[in-house]
Amino acid sequence: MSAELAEPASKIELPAHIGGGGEIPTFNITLRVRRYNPEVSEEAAWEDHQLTMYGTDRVLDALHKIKWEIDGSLSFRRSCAHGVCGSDAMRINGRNRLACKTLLKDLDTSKPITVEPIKGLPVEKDLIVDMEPFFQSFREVMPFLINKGHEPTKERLQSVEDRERFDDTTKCILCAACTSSCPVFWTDGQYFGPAAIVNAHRFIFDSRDDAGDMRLEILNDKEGVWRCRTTFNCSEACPRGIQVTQAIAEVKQAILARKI
Amino acid sequence: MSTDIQSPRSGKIGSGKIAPQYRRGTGSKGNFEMLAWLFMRLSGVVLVVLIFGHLFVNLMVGEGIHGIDFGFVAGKWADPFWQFWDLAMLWLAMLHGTNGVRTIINDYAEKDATRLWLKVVLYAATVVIVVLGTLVIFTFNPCPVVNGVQLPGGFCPAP
Amino acid sequence: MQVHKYDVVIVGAGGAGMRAAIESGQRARTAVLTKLYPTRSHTGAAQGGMCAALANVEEDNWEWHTFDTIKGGDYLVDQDAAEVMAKEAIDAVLDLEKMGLPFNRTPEGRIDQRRFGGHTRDHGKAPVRRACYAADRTGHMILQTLYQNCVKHNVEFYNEYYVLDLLTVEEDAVREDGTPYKQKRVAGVVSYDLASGELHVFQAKSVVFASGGAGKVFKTTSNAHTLTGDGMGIAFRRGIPLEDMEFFQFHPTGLAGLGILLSEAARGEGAILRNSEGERFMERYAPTIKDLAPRDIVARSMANEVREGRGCGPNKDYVLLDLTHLEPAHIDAKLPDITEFARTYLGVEPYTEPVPVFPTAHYAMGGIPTNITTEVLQDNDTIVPGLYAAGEVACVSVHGSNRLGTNSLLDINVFGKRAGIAAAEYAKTADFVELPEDPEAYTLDLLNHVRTSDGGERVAAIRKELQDTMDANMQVFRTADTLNQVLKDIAALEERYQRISVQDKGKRFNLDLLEAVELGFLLELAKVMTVAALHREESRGGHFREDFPERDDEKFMKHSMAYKDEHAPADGSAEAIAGIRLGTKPVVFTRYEPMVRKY
Amino acid sequence: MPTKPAGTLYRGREGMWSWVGHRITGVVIFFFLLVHVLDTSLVRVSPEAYTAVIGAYKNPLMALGETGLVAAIVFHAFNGLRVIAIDFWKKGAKYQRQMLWTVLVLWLVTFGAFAIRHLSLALGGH
Ligand SMILES: Cc1cc2nc3c(=O)[nH]c(=O)nc-3n(C[C@H](O)[C@H](O)[C@H](O)COP(=O)(O)OP(=O)(O)OC[C@H]3O[C@@H](n4cnc5c(N)ncnc54)[C@H](O)[C@@H]3O)c2cc1C
Ligand code: HEM
Ligand code: SF4
Ligand code: F3S
Ligand code: FES
Repeated sequence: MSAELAEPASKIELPAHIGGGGEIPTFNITLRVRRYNPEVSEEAAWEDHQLTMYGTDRVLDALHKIKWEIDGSLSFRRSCAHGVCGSDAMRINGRNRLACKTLLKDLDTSKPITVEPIKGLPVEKDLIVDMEPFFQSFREVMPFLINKGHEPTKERLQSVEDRERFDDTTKCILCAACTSSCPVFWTDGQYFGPAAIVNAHRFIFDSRDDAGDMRLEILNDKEGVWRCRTTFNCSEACPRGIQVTQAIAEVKQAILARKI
Repeated sequence: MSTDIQSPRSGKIGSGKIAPQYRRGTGSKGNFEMLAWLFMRLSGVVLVVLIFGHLFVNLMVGEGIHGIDFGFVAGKWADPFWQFWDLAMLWLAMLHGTNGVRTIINDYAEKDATRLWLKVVLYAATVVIVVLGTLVIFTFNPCPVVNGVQLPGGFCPAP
Repeated sequence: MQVHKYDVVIVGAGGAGMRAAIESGQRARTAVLTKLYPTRSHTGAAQGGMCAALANVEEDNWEWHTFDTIKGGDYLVDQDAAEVMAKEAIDAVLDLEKMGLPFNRTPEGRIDQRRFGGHTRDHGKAPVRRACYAADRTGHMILQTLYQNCVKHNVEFYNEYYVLDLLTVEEDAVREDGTPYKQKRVAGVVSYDLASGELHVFQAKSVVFASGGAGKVFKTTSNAHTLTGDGMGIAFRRGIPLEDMEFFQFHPTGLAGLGILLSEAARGEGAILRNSEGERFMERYAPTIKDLAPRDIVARSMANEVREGRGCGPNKDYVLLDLTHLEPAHIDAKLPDITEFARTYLGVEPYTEPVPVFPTAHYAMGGIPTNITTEVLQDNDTIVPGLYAAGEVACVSVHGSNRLGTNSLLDINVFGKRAGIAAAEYAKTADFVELPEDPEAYTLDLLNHVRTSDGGERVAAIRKELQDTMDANMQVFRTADTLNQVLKDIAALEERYQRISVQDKGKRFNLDLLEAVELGFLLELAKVMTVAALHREESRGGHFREDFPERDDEKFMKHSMAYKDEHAPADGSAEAIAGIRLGTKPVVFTRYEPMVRKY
Repeated sequence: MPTKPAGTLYRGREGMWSWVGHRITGVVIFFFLLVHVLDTSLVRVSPEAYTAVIGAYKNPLMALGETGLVAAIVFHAFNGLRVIAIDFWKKGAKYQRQMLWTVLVLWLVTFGAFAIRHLSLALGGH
């Protein structure tokens, strides 16, 4: 635990600029959205919208603006609107991002901003894809604690270091930004994909878990970790900043260490 | 009007099923993919030495490519060291490359049949090349007598 | 239409729903219906922690926790429920740990605990470390861990199935004292499969509502777009009362202008609030525990600072959360996500600059009334057999008029578990109730009306106006005038709602249609909240009436119960406003007498 | 079945493009190797045939091709070592980008040295 903190001052001088000065500027953007509705046409098509947006607006706000003010049929998933639920992974300017975490002002607004569904999963409508294959892979790695010992009456003990060992991969929100950015996954959709490996990693390196060997065996599959070609798209796409490729490397090494 | 359904939806929408089929079996047995992966790295490291040495000797030393002719090759292979070098290079590079191309086929060939045929062709080519190459290196006679004429080559014993 | 049959149907796959499913799934045939993929539920957004008197780092016991909960709720808490929760809290945390939840640890390897607003040692003597946490992602870890265990136990999920109706039948029955009444019984639910646009009827012996909150009635809110109070709305339309709906919690530290939450854990770790003069103003409002006072007090203090002209920024409409005196390493270890929010969304670096914050609508204390076994009440003392509710959608009531931080994650685990067990046990002995004729007729009508209505009004516009008026008039300060204004506005909006048109006419993923349906719930709930607020002429916990600034135990030490009643006169008389009939329900006392609430 | 409606190209970064490069160079080398073993086998058939074919390699146009081949091999080799480092070195993933720049610099140096000598020999002399 941290040491007790000294009481902060009752009153301090605030620098004049604190709290942000001035009005937040507005700006114009063109949002180019990939539309697809099989009830209307089998073809997907680009659609442009000119919008006026504010300083702190995110791509999600722009999509909402279209849906709420221009065309209600535009469909996309979203819920929390601040990057913790994993609903709205999509391809923004060619890269997988969460729409609710991508500020418009951080993008090049002089060109159209392209928004399209994530790759490699079947598109169901506009930006909505079928997530079932993704969750299928997740379920296959046995993503839950398996402990063969006796249930203790109190909590199981775990040292701070042991807890730290798998901290990074506990952050996953199952948004699929990683898996759908992986060139290997795009090819045939059979590869387990980084998200499943991340969630296996979370348990393999949890000192309380006893089923690491089984998970390593699962990932030693021909569609398992060995298909990873270290392209790092996953690490760059992950909105939670998880070092995905690193986690995959650690799993590979664990399998090797076990077999050799 | 009403039908009883027992299990929840799994990747199908109404009637039009659009989920990709998960053909991933119950998990392939054995460690083939792991060994292949490991082999790629190990052979890679060795190949760096072999290939760079090969290129250096063949293309950089002396007259470079202009120096290469029958005599040059014959000269090299008269020495068991280079024989072994080239043999190792041949095998490792071919296996490494074949396995690499195998992964690529697995990645991009969509249909099982296509996949199979491409791999048959690949393996056949590999076998032919490896066997041929090996034979050439081992049965090579640096001092052939063509039409009763001894070919030049300083390293050949006097007839 | 398709009909499914299950012993237990759980509506909602947030913390409460999945905790119930884990229990129920092992005892009876269970289906979980959720409008979102389970891991998208808003439980995942919870940050700070989950309280339990584990006493891992400091002396503590569950009775102190009970007291804090009751006092925090300004004595409107049902004390039997608070006792249950505080006592079972310890097992609830240990259960989660055993399921694999990666709590932060003490150097001895035990679950670490930290301070949180309103949680004190020995009846208010000093703040105590009671909140178990996993960095500032406690809710995320709970949601993931519960989902993982649902996978482990093969729970059957129906993802993206919107429940739109509760199927009940009414039977004639007689009370013990001989008076006849209508006994409700539950037959199942009707849901809409978002992907295909088909209706599915689920016949069930037990139904558990765990559909979460209704924060979207407000504009500035920490709640997800999808928290539209569907569960409360559905129950209300089917004649189930709603309890204590006037009490809505405003969390002090939402990112200014956005509402995204910065957990109270920030203050628990030492952050403080300052006004435009750089003053730590909470020293004036709550001299003992200052910035760690309960949320209603802090939120009101902040709003007051702004009202009195000590707000910051170009419009002087927010105050500052100051973390600059904390070690960056400490911030990174304990509050990584929320500092990230400040950077991403406001471009403020919390190491060196204070963060603009303002109260944000956060939590519905009220909801579907239940007893401590989570059975839903159809009036003050009659349960609806087979119908259960847990989590934010329910009102047990452990939060009274103001919820303490970390008590909700606890609530969903303790009462979620109870609901799962109770529902499954009930289903073991009960029979299916016959489905009503044309079970889907009502829902079909509802959808058809929305789909075909062509008056040109836009759903988003109506929703925005509703949220604007709620933010302006139903927020931390309320008066009869502002509340009447809200009612007037809602009446006008409801009228416009009859003339909406949705543009998407398709079947597949028609979210346009659903937003319209959700707006119907929002309007209905906003009205219930406001009517109840108007009726409660006192100030208590999260409900502050400027025209009645004192707590009035004499008249109002009781829960409010709102019933939908088309026949209630719309003359504005307090008991019956515009189709809503109000009643009261006594508060359960066990051992704590009401005192003045001071910190 | 519109499983993959063509959208834009994925804008991957260094990691993805280096992999694309690695894959392409790998295949190129592989096919060259097939041919190279075949032509070398001609030494078994007859020295004339071999010398004739090798003569073709000395053609300036082929020289350019060979230069390209060497470029491919050198990139594939260095990047291969980078991939191995990512796999086995603890900090490999962290420094993958820096390592890629190192690979490119080494590649430039090695290939530059080779190209100058080879092209001057192939095009300039004899
Ligand atoms: C930002 C934030 C931070 C918080 N931090 C804390 C904290 O630190 N400590 C604490 O104790 N509490 C905290 N809370 C409060 C707490 O997180 C919530 O009250 C609690 O998680 C609610 O859980 P739930 O299971 O009731 O509902 P939710 O998690 O909201 O789940 C609702 C479920 O119902 C489903 N659903 C809704 N409507 C329908 C429908 N019509 N048909 C089918 N399914 C439906 C949804 O899909 C979802 O699965 C916080 C809340 C927020 C917003
Ligand atoms: C010079 C030394 C070499 C090194 C260090 C090396 C290294 C590697 C490594 C580490 C891989 C695995 C890449 C991955 O898994 O992502 C690989 C793949 C490959 N190599 Fe090599 N290699 C070398 C030479 C060769 C040669 C001579 C050939 C051709 C015969 C070749 C063809 C391939 C192919 C086709 C692949 C597959 C590419 C892919 O799957 O993307 N390599 N190489
Ligand atoms: S690892 Fe990152 S990108 Fe992948 S699913 Fe989890 S949070 Fe999303
Ligand atoms: S993008 Fe794919 S190839 Fe490996 S490093 Fe990531 S899983
Ligand atoms: S809406 Fe939840 S992650 Fe974007």
